[in-house]
Amino acid sequence: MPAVTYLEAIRLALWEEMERDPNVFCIGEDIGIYGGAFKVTDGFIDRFGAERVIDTPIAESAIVGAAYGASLTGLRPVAEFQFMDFIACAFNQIVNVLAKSHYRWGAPAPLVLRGPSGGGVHGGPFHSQNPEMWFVKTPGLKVVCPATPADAYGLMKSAIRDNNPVIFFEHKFLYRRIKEELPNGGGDFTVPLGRARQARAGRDLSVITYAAMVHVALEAAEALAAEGIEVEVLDLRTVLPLDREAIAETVRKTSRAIILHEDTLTGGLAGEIAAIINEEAFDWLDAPISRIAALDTPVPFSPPLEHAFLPKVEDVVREARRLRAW
Amino acid sequence: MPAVTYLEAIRLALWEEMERDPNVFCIGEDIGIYGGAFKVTDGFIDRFGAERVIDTPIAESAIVGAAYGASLTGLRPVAEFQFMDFIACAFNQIVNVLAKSHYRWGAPAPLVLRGPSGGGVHGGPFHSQNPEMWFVKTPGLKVVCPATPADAYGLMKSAIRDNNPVIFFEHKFLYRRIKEELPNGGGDFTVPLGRARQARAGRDLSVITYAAMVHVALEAAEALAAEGIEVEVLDLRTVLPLDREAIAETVRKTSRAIILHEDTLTGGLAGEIAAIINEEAFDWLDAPISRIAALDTPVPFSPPLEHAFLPKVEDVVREARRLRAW
Amino acid sequence: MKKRPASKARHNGASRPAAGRNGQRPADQERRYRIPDWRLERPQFHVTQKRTEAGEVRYSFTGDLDLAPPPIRESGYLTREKSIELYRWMLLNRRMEQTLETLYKQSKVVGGVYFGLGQEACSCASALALGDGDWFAPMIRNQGALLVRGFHPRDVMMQYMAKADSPTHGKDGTSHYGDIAQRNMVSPISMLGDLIPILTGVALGARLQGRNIAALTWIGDGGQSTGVTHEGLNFAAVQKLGLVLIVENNLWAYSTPTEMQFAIEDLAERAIGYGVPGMIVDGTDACQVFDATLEAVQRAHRGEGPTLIEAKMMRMKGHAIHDAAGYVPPEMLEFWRKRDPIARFEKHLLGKKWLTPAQNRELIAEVERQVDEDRTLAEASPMPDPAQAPKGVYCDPGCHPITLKYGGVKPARRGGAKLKQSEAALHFR
Amino acid sequence: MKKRPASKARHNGASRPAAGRNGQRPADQERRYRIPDWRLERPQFHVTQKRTEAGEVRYSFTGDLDLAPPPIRESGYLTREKSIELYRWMLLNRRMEQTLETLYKQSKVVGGVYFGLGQEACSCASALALGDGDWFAPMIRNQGALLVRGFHPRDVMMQYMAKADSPTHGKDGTSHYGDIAQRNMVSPISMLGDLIPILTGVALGARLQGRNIAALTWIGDGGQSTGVTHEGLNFAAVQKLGLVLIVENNLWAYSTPTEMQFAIEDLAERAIGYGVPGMIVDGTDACQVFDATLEAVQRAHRGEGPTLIEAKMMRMKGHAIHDAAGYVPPEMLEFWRKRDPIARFEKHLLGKKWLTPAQNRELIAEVERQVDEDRTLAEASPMPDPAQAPKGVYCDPGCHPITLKYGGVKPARRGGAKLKQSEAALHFR
Ligand SMILES: Cc1ncc(C[n+]2csc(CCOP(=O)(O)OP(=O)(O)O)c2C)c(N)n1
Ligand SMILES: Cc1ncc(C[n+]2csc(CCOP(=O)(O)OP(=O)(O)O)c2C)c(N)n1
Ligand SMILES: [Mg+2]
Ligand SMILES: [Mg+2]
Repeated sequence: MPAVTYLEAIRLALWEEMERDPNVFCIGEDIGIYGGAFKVTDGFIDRFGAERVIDTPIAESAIVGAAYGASLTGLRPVAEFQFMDFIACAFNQIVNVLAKSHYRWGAPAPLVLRGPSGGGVHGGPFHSQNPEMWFVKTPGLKVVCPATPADAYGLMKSAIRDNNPVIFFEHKFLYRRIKEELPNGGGDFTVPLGRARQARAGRDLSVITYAAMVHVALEAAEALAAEGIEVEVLDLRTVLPLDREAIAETVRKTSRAIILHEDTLTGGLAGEIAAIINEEAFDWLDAPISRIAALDTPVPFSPPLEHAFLPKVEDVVREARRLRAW
Repeated sequence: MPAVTYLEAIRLALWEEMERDPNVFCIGEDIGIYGGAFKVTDGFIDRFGAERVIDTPIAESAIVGAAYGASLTGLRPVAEFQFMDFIACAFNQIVNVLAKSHYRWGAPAPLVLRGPSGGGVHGGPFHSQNPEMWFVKTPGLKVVCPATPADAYGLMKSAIRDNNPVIFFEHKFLYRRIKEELPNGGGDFTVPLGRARQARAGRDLSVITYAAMVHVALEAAEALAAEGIEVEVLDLRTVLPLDREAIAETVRKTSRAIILHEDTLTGGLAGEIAAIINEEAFDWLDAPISRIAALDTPVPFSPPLEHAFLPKVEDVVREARRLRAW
Repeated sequence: MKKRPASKARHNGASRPAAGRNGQRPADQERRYRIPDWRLERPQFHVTQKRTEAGEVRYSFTGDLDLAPPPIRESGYLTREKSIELYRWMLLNRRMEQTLETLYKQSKVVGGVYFGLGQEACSCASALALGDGDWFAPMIRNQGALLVRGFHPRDVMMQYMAKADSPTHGKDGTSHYGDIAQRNMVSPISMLGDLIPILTGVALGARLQGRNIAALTWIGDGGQSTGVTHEGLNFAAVQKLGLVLIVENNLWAYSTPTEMQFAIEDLAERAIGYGVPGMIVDGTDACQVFDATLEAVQRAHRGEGPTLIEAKMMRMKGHAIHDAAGYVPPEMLEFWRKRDPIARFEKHLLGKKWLTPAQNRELIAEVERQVDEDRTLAEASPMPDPAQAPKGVYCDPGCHPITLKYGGVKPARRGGAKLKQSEAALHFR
Repeated sequence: MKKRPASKARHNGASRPAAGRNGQRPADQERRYRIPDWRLERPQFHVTQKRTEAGEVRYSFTGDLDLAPPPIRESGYLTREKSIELYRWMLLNRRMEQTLETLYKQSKVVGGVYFGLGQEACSCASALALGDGDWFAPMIRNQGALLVRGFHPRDVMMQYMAKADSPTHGKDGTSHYGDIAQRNMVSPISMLGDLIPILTGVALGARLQGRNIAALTWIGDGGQSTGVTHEGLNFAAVQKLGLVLIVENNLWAYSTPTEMQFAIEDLAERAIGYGVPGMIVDGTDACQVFDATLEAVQRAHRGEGPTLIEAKMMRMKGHAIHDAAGYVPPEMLEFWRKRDPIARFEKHLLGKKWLTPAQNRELIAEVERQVDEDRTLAEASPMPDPAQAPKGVYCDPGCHPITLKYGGVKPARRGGAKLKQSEAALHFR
C-alpha cells in the first residue's frame, strides 16, 4: 500500500466504515456532488448515493440536531463542518443536547462531528481556530485531534464505532502536508480513543502536545538532540478523555515538561495538563512546567502576524534549554 | 444604608448606571413589565421606559447581535440572559463577533452580558451551569464572577463602564442568601476588573476561588482555624483577565494551594491557575496543587445527587489537611 | 428542455399569476396561499405596553370578549371509543397536574411545577393521533402527551420529586425524560426549539431505514422565535421529512405577549416561507387538534413532508408555579375559562350521548383513583443514592446496544465506484 | 372595548376573509399577500441531483433558457448624473476584482479571492441608495458596496494582500473590515447571517438616540437558512427597525443549488412570516435594485420597519477563486452571461443618450487608471510588523473614545419611580 496523506487517511477510514456499516452516513454542507470544501467526501455520493451523503442547507444547528435525531434511531451519522470555526453555530446543540444525552436520560448518541481546524494556512480569524477547549470543558463529549495519517485513520474508525458523541478535529495544515504508509498493510485497524502515543522517546524532557504541534515538537527534538538534550514527545491524540497515565509516566521519567499547543494560551489544554502533572508527578518535577501556546488573540490573517501568533520550533528549543538549565 | 443582598446590589448598580448615563440600556427576555425571571430589573421599565428596558423575543443570538450593533453606535447595552445556560444559544455571536471585534477591525464593543449561573438550587442540567470557561478560553472577552454584594455592585459598574464585552455571571445561589452593607456609605464606587481580593488572610495554605465557592472556602477556613491551620482565601472576582500577581503572591506566602471552583473539573479554571502557580511560584511550592471542583458530569437535578456533584466544605477541609501533612 | 410551469402546485397550495414573458406587471402582484383555519370562532386580542396614569408601564388589553363559546367541531376520525379514550387522557393530564400542585404545596416537589392547564386538548389529542412507529418529543406543557404515549402519572410525579425510581433516576427533573427503546420519545430540552431539528433527524433516520414516520413536537409562540426553529423546519421542508410541528400559541411567552414576539397575526403564516402546509386550529377543541394532527401524520406517512399546525389557546396559569401571572389581563383568563378544553369536550360527549353522566362520573373517579395510587407509589420511592452522581456520563462499551429502530439501512449497492484521489481547497494550500 | 378589525392592514398588505362569528368556513381559506415582483422576465430554473448513466451523481438542469434578455426597467429616481455615478461604481467594482484576480495569479494575494461578478448591480445600486447617516454591512460579494461608501480599491487590495496599511493592518483579510467613525460600516463576519441582528441593533441604537436610520445588509440564498437570520429579521420586525435585508439569490450556495436550500419558489415569500414587506427584483438590473432599496430606505427613515428584497441573479464564478464551479450546468452561466449587469446598464445609458460612446470610453479608461494607481499604492505597502500581533485584543482605557453616533440618548424623565425591593423567582429559592 502506498503512503497516504492525512486527508486521504481520513477519507479512507470514512469510506471503509461506510462500506462496512450501512448505518453510517454523512451529512453536511457541500459534501455531496462537490465532495466537501476540502474534498474529504469526494466521490462518496457516487458510491453511497444522495441518501447517505446528505447535502444540507447552511444550518449547523440543524445538521447537529438532525444527526443526533438520526442517531437515536440507531444510525451512526458523521457530520461535517465546512470549517470547525462554524461549530460555534451549533454550540448549544452540542454542549446542551448531545453531551448531556446519556447522563440525563440514558440515550447514547453515536455520532461524529468532524471538520478542519487549525491555523498556519492564512485563513484568518474565522477559518483557523482550534476550538477544542470549548468541548474538553464539557463532560459527555469525546474530543480527538490526530497528528498523523495512521492515527487519523485509526481514530476515525474508533470515533465512528464509539457510542458517544465524538468531535473530530482534522488539522487542515496537515491535510496534504504529511504522508505515511498505514500500518497493517492497509487493512482495517483502529486506534483506541483516550490513549496517547509516544511519538519520540527521550530521557531529559517531555514535550506533551497534539495535532499539528506534534510535528513542531519532533522538529525541535531533532535540533535539541544535536545539543545532547533528549526530548520525549508525547502525542495525546485524544484530548478528552485525556490519558493521565501516559502524561504521568513521561513526566516521572524526564522530570521536566513542556506542554505545547496551537490553541491560545489562556484556558487552553496546557493548564489542564499542568494540573494533571502536578497531581500525578509533583515529586518528580525538577523544573516548572512550561506552556507554549499561541498568543492570546484571535488568529491574525497576515503571514508575519500569524507566524508571530503560532508556536514555533525555536520556542520549544528555547524553553527546553531553559528547563534543562533549571 | 441598610445591608443589601447580592441581587439588590446588582439591581442598585444597574439602576444607578442607568440614571447616571442615559446611554446605558437593558435588553432581554421578560425584563420589562415582569422585571426579569429573577426580578433584577423589577420596576426599571417604570422609571426608564420601554425604550431603555427592551423586552425581546426569545432569541439569544438576536439579543447579543442587537446589543453589539447598538454598542457600535456608542451606546452601552446590558443584555440579560434568563439563565446563563442559554448563553450557549448566542455562543457564536459572542466568541466570533464580540470577542474579535476590536482586534479584527478596531471596533470596541462596550456591552455587558449578564445573568444567573451556578447550582445548588436544584435547577437541573439546564439551569445550573457555570459556563465561564467557554469565555475564559476566548481572548477579547472579560469575565466577571463576583462573590459578595459589594463586589457585585462595584464590578457591575466597572463592567458597564468598560469598553470591552464583559460577561457577568451572577451566582443565583447567592442572589438572596448573602447580605452586606455596601462600603462608601451607599455612594457610588467601583471595583476594578482583573483584580483579586484577599477574602481572608492566612499563612499556611491558600484557597484560590471565586463566586459561590468563596463562601465554602471561608467556612472551611473557619473550621481549619480551629485546628490551627490558617487558610488564606483569595477571591479572584474576575476570571478573565486573571490577577496573576495576586495568585503568585498568596502562593509564595503560603507555599500550598487549593484551587476551588463550582465548575466541573476537567477544563475548568483550576487548570489554568495551576499552570500560573507553576510558572510564578514553582520554587515556593511545598506540596502539589490541589484542585477541588464539581464532578465531571452535567449538573444533576436531585438534591442528593447535586450535593454529591458540588464541592463541599468538607472537601476543602480534607484537602487542606492532606496538603498540610505533605 | 422541459419548462417548469410558473404556477406549479406547491405544498401550501400557493398560487400566483402566471409569469408574463417580458411584460411589465403591476407592482402589487398578489399571491394566494391556503391557510385552513378550522376554528369556529376567531377572537382577536391585542396586548401592548402602555404607561398608566400612575406612571407605571403595564399591559393594556383590547379584544373580542363577548363571543359565546363555540361548540366542538365534529371530528372526521374520532370514534366514540377513541373519543372517550381521549377524554380520559385529558382528565388524567389535569388530575395529575392538580396532584403535582398539591405535592408542591406540601414541599415534596424539587424545583417548580409546570402546568398545561387549558392546553390538555392540544397535548393529548395530538399525541393520540400518532401511530406506533411514530416519534414525539414533548415540551414542558405537554405532560398529557406522556400519558397518552404510555408513561404513568407516577413517572412524572417521581421526576418532579427527584426520586430514584423516576425515569431519569433523579438526574433530571420535570418531564425531562425520554425513551428510545419503547415509546419513541425524545427527552425535552430546555433550550426552546432544539427539538425541531432533532425530530427532523429522527424522521431522517427512519427514512434511511425505509420507513416514512411522523415525528411530532411542539413549540410555543415564544419559542418559535429561536433560530433553531427556523433551521429545523427548513431542513425538514427541503428533505420532505415527516416533522409535525404544533405551534402552541397560548398568547404568552412567560410574561411576554405574542405581539412582542412576532409581527404577524397567525403563526401559521410562517408555513408559507418554508413551502409547507400550515393551518390553524382551536387548541381547546380536542377534535380539531386530533383531526389536524392525524392528517399531518398521514401526510408524513405518505412521505409528503412536514406540516405546521398552529393551535390557538391560552396558558391558564403562570409560566410555572412560582409565577402568579399578575401581568396577564384578567379578562383574557375569564374569556378562556369559558373555553376549558375538558369541559367543552365533556359537554360534547354528553351531548352526543357517547357518554352518560354516570359513565362520566365513573371515569372521573377512576382517573382520580389511578392518580392517587400513582401518587402513593411515587412518594414511596426513595431519593437517589449519591453514589450514582458520577455515573452514566458516557455510554461505555457494553452499556447500551445500539438498536436499529427500523431494521437498519439497506443500501442500494451501486456500481464499482472506488475511492479515488482528491484535491483539497486550493487556497488553503 | 375597542375591537380590532379582523382584516387590518398589515405590512405586506396581507388580507384575508373577515372572520365569521361562530360560523364554519371552508377549510381552504385563502390568504393574499402582495409580493411585488419588478422583474421584466421570470425565468424558471430547476436543478436536482440525478444519477447519470455512468453511475455518478450530478446536477441535472431544466429551465427557461430561450428568453431574450429584457431591457432595464426605468428608474423612478435615478437622474442622469446619479445613473452615471452608479455605472462608474459598477465598473470600478469589476475592474478592481479583475485586478485582484491578476494579483492572485501573481501570488501576491494571501488566501483566496471572492468575486461579485454578475452581482455588481446589486452591490453598488443598493449601497448607493443609502443616505449619509445610514449604516451597512457587506458580505463577501459586496465589494462594490465598499467603493460606493467611500473606501478605495487599494483598501480592498491591501486587505487581500494582508498589508500593513490595509484597513485592518493585516489582522483580517478580504473585505473583512469596517469603519464606525466615518463610513458607518460594520465589518463582515464569516458566519452567515450574524450581521442581520447586528444591523438591527445598529438601527435600534440610532432610534434610541432619536434617529430612524436604514441599516442595510445582504444575505445569500444559502445563508438565509441560518437561524440567526430568522432571529434578526423577526426582532427587526417586532421592533419596527429600519433593517433593509437584501437577499441575494444567486442560485448557488457554494456548490449547492437553491432547490436544496429551501422549498419555496421565491425567498421574498419569507417576508410574509415576519409581517414585513417583501419583494423581488432582477439583481442584474441596477435600476430595479436602486429603486427598491431606496424605497426601503425611505420606509426605514419613516420608522416603518424592515424590508426584505430578493434580488435574483447568478454567481458568475466559483465560490472563490479556487473553485472552478464544475458542478454548475454551463447553460445557466450562458443564460446569465447575456444578462451581465454592467453591459445591460451600459446599453441602457447609451440608449438613453445619457452617455455617449466617447464619454463611456473615457469613464472606463479613468476607472482603469484609478485601479492601476491604487494597485501600485497597495503593492508598495509593507507587510505588517510581527510585533503588532499581540496588540489590540482589548480596547484598553484611552484606546478609543466611545462616540455617540447620533448625539446620545435623551431620556424622557419620568415620575419619581424609585428602586424598590424585589422578589426572586420563587422556585429557585
Ligand atoms: C433558548 C431559550 N431561551 C430562554 C428560555 C427561557 N424560557 C423558558 S420557557 C420561556 C417562555 C416560553 O414561551 P412559549 O414558547 O410561548 O411557551 P409557553 O411557556 O407559553 O408554553 C422562556 C423564555 C429557554 N428555555 N430557552
Ligand atoms: C454559518 C456558516 N456556515 C458555513 C459557512 C461556509 N460558507 C461560506 S460561504 C458559503 C455559501 C454561501 O452561499 P450563499 O449564502 O448563497 O452566498 P453566495 O456565496 O452565493 O453569495 C458557505 C457554506 C459560513 N460562512 N457560515
Ligand atoms: Mg406561549
Ligand atoms: Mg448564493
